[in-house]
Amino acid sequence: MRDDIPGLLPKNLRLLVQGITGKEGSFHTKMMLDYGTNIVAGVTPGKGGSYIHGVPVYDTIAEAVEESEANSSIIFVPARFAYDAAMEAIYNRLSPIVIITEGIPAHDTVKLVNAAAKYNVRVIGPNTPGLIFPNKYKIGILPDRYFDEGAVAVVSRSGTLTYEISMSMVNRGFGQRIVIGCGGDYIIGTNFIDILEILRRDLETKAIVVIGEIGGDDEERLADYIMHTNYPKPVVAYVAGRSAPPGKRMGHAGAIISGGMGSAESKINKFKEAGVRIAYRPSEVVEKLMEVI
Amino acid sequence: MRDDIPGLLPKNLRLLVQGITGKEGSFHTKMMLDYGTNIVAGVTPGKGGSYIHGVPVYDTIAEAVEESEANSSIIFVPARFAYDAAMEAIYNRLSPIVIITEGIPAHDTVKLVNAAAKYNVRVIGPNTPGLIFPNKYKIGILPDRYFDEGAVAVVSRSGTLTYEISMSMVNRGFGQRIVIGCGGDYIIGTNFIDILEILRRDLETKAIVVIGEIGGDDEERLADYIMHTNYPKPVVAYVAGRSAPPGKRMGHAGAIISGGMGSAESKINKFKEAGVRIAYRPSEVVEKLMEVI
Amino acid sequence: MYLIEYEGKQLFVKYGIKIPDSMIISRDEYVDPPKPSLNYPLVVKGQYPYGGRGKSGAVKIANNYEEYIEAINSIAHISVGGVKPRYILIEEFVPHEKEYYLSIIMSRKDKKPVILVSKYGGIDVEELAGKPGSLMSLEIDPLIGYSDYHAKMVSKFLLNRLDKELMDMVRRLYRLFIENDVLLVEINPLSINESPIALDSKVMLDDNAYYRHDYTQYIEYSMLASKGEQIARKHGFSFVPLDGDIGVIGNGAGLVMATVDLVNYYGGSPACFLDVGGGASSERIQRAIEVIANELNIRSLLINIFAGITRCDEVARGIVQAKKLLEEMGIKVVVRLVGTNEDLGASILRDAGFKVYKEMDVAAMEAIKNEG
Amino acid sequence: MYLIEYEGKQLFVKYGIKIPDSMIISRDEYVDPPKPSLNYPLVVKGQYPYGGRGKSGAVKIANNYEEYIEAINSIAHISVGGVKPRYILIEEFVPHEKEYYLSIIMSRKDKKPVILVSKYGGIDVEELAGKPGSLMSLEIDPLIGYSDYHAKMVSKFLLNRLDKELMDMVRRLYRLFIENDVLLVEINPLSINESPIALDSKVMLDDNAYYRHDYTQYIEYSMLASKGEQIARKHGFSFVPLDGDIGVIGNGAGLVMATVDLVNYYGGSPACFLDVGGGASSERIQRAIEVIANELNIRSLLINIFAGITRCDEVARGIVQAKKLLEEMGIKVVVRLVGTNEDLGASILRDAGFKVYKEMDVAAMEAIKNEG
Repeated sequence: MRDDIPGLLPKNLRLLVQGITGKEGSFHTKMMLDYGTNIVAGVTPGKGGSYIHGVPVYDTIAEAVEESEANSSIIFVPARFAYDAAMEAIYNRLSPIVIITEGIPAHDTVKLVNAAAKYNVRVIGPNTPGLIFPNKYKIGILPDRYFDEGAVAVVSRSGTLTYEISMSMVNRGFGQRIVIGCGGDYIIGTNFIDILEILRRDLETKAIVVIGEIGGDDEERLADYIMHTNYPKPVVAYVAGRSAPPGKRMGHAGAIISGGMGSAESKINKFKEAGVRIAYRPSEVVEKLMEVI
Repeated sequence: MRDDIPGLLPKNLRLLVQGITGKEGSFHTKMMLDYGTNIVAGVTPGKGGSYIHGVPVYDTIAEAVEESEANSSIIFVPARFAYDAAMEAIYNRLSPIVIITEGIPAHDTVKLVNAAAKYNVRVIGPNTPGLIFPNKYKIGILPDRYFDEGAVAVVSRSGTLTYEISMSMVNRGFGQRIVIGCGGDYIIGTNFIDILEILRRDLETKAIVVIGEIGGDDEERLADYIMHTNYPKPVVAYVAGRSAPPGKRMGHAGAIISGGMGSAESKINKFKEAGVRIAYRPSEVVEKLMEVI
Repeated sequence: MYLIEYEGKQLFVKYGIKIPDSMIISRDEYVDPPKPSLNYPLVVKGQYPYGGRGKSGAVKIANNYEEYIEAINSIAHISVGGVKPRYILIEEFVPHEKEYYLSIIMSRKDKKPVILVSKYGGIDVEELAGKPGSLMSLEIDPLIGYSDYHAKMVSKFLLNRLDKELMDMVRRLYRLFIENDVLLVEINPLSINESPIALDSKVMLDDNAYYRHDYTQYIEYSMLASKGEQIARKHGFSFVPLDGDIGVIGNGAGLVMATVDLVNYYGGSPACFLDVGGGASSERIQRAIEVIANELNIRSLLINIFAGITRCDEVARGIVQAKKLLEEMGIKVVVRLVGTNEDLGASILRDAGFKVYKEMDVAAMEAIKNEG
Repeated sequence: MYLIEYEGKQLFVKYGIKIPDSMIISRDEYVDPPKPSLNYPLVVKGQYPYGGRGKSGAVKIANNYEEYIEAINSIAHISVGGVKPRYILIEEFVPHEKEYYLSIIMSRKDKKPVILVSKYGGIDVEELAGKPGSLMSLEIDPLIGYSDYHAKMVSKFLLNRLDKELMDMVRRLYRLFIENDVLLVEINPLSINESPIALDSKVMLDDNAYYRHDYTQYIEYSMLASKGEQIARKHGFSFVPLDGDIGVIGNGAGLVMATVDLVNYYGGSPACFLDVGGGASSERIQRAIEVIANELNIRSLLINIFAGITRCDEVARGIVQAKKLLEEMGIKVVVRLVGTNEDLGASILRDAGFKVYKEMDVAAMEAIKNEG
């Protein structure tokens, strides 16, 4: 089984952790190392020269790249510093850049996502739990033990709900090729279509689980994409927020039905039209998977 | 003989004139039409609905493109409106955009040239006389009668000096494949290397005349390019400003020797190293051409 | 966060965008409103944090002083979205034949600012979208920004000519959009009889950008906000009150939404969405329970925790700390715990007499049952 | 246009970039300079529009009042580039062990702003480039702009650590660069003993951006400028005085440069570069001739016109109008005319007794000849 996914993950992952000396950054560096992630460097401005769990810390990404040949990044820095952190990663051509940080102003995200596109860098998130390659490595904060390797890719806008559904899959014998959170923010770098397009040609992926939620039209556009490109793999979808009232932000910055747009009903209907199987309960995802695999 | 040059000029030129109702714009529209240029539309905000020399005038490029299918633009608007005019052309994907206007602030030019690159649009100029395809068409203000069709491409940073040298070529039987002014400004969209790279594979071009001048290092970099890529066609160069004192702007915004950089001597030496034949008088260009053709 | 109309209009004025001549009247002036030094007819508009005031009768025309007083007296008592107006805006009526629509939105899909304009204003965006040819959307490349191109396109589309003042308004609106971390700024209706005037304002600011703006100046919004929103802000929970009788607490927006949906799915009626976020302490859990118990009238409480960073024992302790309150109020509690330290958490809860479940479906059904 | 040192430093202060404590003394105070309320030792620096003042002795250290007076008296009479200082800048001496170099330039090659930093300041850029490893250049994408990345790179390179104040200085310098249409802003030397301080300033503004800035505030520059530059500005010609005795007028920068070069090539000595630009009227030609005749001491005048937009008859008329002046001053005139209406122009000139040529080589040789 090949353990890269061209366009999404490099062949030889050499991960750099931005904000590695912070509470979250340090904790999850340990978790990722334990899971087998090849973390080669960390960056915290002003903390260069120290070590966190054996990982050398640098002041700047440029130094880190020079000494460790890092090729990708995960960002844990606070929201108000996230734009500059991401830009530093972009200028150093790290890719992907997985932004865990929640609460980044949308104008900052828009600017950094457009800058990343200009420099051919993939941004995942912000406000994402990251991604996990079960039994290989993870770039993120997903709790490992609910995942196992397999042939189903899980793509999600959510965190704990993804763990929930992944666990129920594993409990019933469905492992995951990859589990990836696109992020719960209003503006995100990589969306459902981007991921499904990449997985289209991934031979190890046999089926895809999409965990959507209210807000925006990523799900609707994904349904169009699946339909119009004759997507070659079965897709099962769960959409959270069927009982959410319009105009209210349901936790995630992106989870809001506004101006008649983004309701769960609209998304579910579109998915159905596209031949996507709908699960109405998280636990039903497995049942739908059994129908297609 | 093919009358497009891929990468520089489209197959079927459909030119739009920005600032067509101004004194210069109107005059040169007439001159270009007389020379055979396919001008399909003009734009002057607020003057939409009128005609100049039979060319329909529009308020916006979007309308002009919709009705006339213009695919390229020449800009005559005053310096302070040139940025917005160029951006309008870029957003409408016209290419090339030939900017005749002199006196555009360098910060504006930098922004529009970078924007054009992002949208894959070629900018020629600013502060250029434009270009002429002898006996086919011209996009610019070059006085037609000093040019004739032939096999030598003339690439220049200057205006009248280009006419001077072209005339002396024609008088001695050397016609031109194309004559193109890169512009005398500090920042320009298309430089010598860009043009020579395009002409590299143009079968009709047998030799190239480069008319350089002091300031910047476009000539030095061109020399490096010619040397390191084994440029397949003979190049003759004339460099103006051998007697220019350092620190003085010699007319063109770009023609200044500063910080020890940009002297004619440095350019000429570099050209010699690259095997480029040097003319020390404008009239010597023809003599050098005779040695190579 | 949304600004109320007059706050949005103050922002417009700051950026040189024209609004009608106006005055604002606060709640304590309703009884004896100041005589307006404006020209009749006037438009009298209650200021609410929610839409729908038109249908509720909170916008009135006053042709003279008597009608002005009458309008204020009437609107003062009209609730929209559960709140009465703390302010009433008085504006000179601007005669206009046509209403247009102009907005700039930060587009999720395009990851760019997008200008939306329509030849038919005064109605909902959804309706607009239905009228073919009436709507134009125009991207702004965030790396390049505004240029006159955008304003020219807007003016041509709306008026079929280049109107200097309208073009200027677009430029100003974009500056407002960029400098204030705006997610949506909408002028609807927009009148362009003589010069373009914003007859209404809708401005949505980015909550995440609070640290680089003075959002306290928009205090009217918080004061007018619903109780649920005030609570959420105060405690830092994501909290949305719903109509039912089963409280729902969980960690993670997606999971809580799914839990609320599940309650509905099994025939129950959720009373709220409350996300405690990741890594919640026992105090935080306790406070979340207290908020729901005190603010809502609930029959049972479903707590659904899938612990990653969160620790189940912390959650369990928080629930136990709230036990007395829950018993006093007769609220049945159903806990679903999975993840980090789940065994420890479950035993803490069982020792305190709580029922603990592993499957969220089972827990949801249990919470709905009338008898525990 | 270049600002003189103290004008550049005023701009620095406006943007929060530190400079030494200082005072400025104008020409009319040189005789009786005010007692400085600064701490000795002081640096006394003549303010010139050109470089090279150090070598000319126009920078002195004053350890006490007597030395201060002495320094001013001496510098007041020192010419650099042909001008004496209208102002003298007095600064507290900033003790520093090391001098650094920091600049932002609008790069022609990269079509982007580029930050240049060096570990060795106080010397010329060319010398810097020669020291391997001492220079770092860093592009700023103009569509994205500054981010902390740039400042971090600068601080790491210079100090091998992240210095907050230095990073702040880079940020402020970039803002200054963008907001003032700067082509080059240079701090050399830069001292970073305690906090970063600009010991000198070099700022080049973009002449083309005059319409969006108040360049009249930089009047010192024009007053200090050489006569040639003042003339050029006044009449709108491109005019550069040279050392020789043959005036050169032409249309088009490249053509005039080539003509000047040609005079040199044939052994003559050009007295100036004067470009009348495109489409010049007879009045403009006349004025150009007058300027050269009055301001320079020339033996002959070579006028080289290649007329595209320009009309040869207009040019001819302008020359004829200046005939009397030229005769009075005994200046030999050689005219080369080609292009639009060249026959008409030539006949006008011949009728007035001028010689007209078609080849620039021949005209240049003719202009050089001692006898007409």
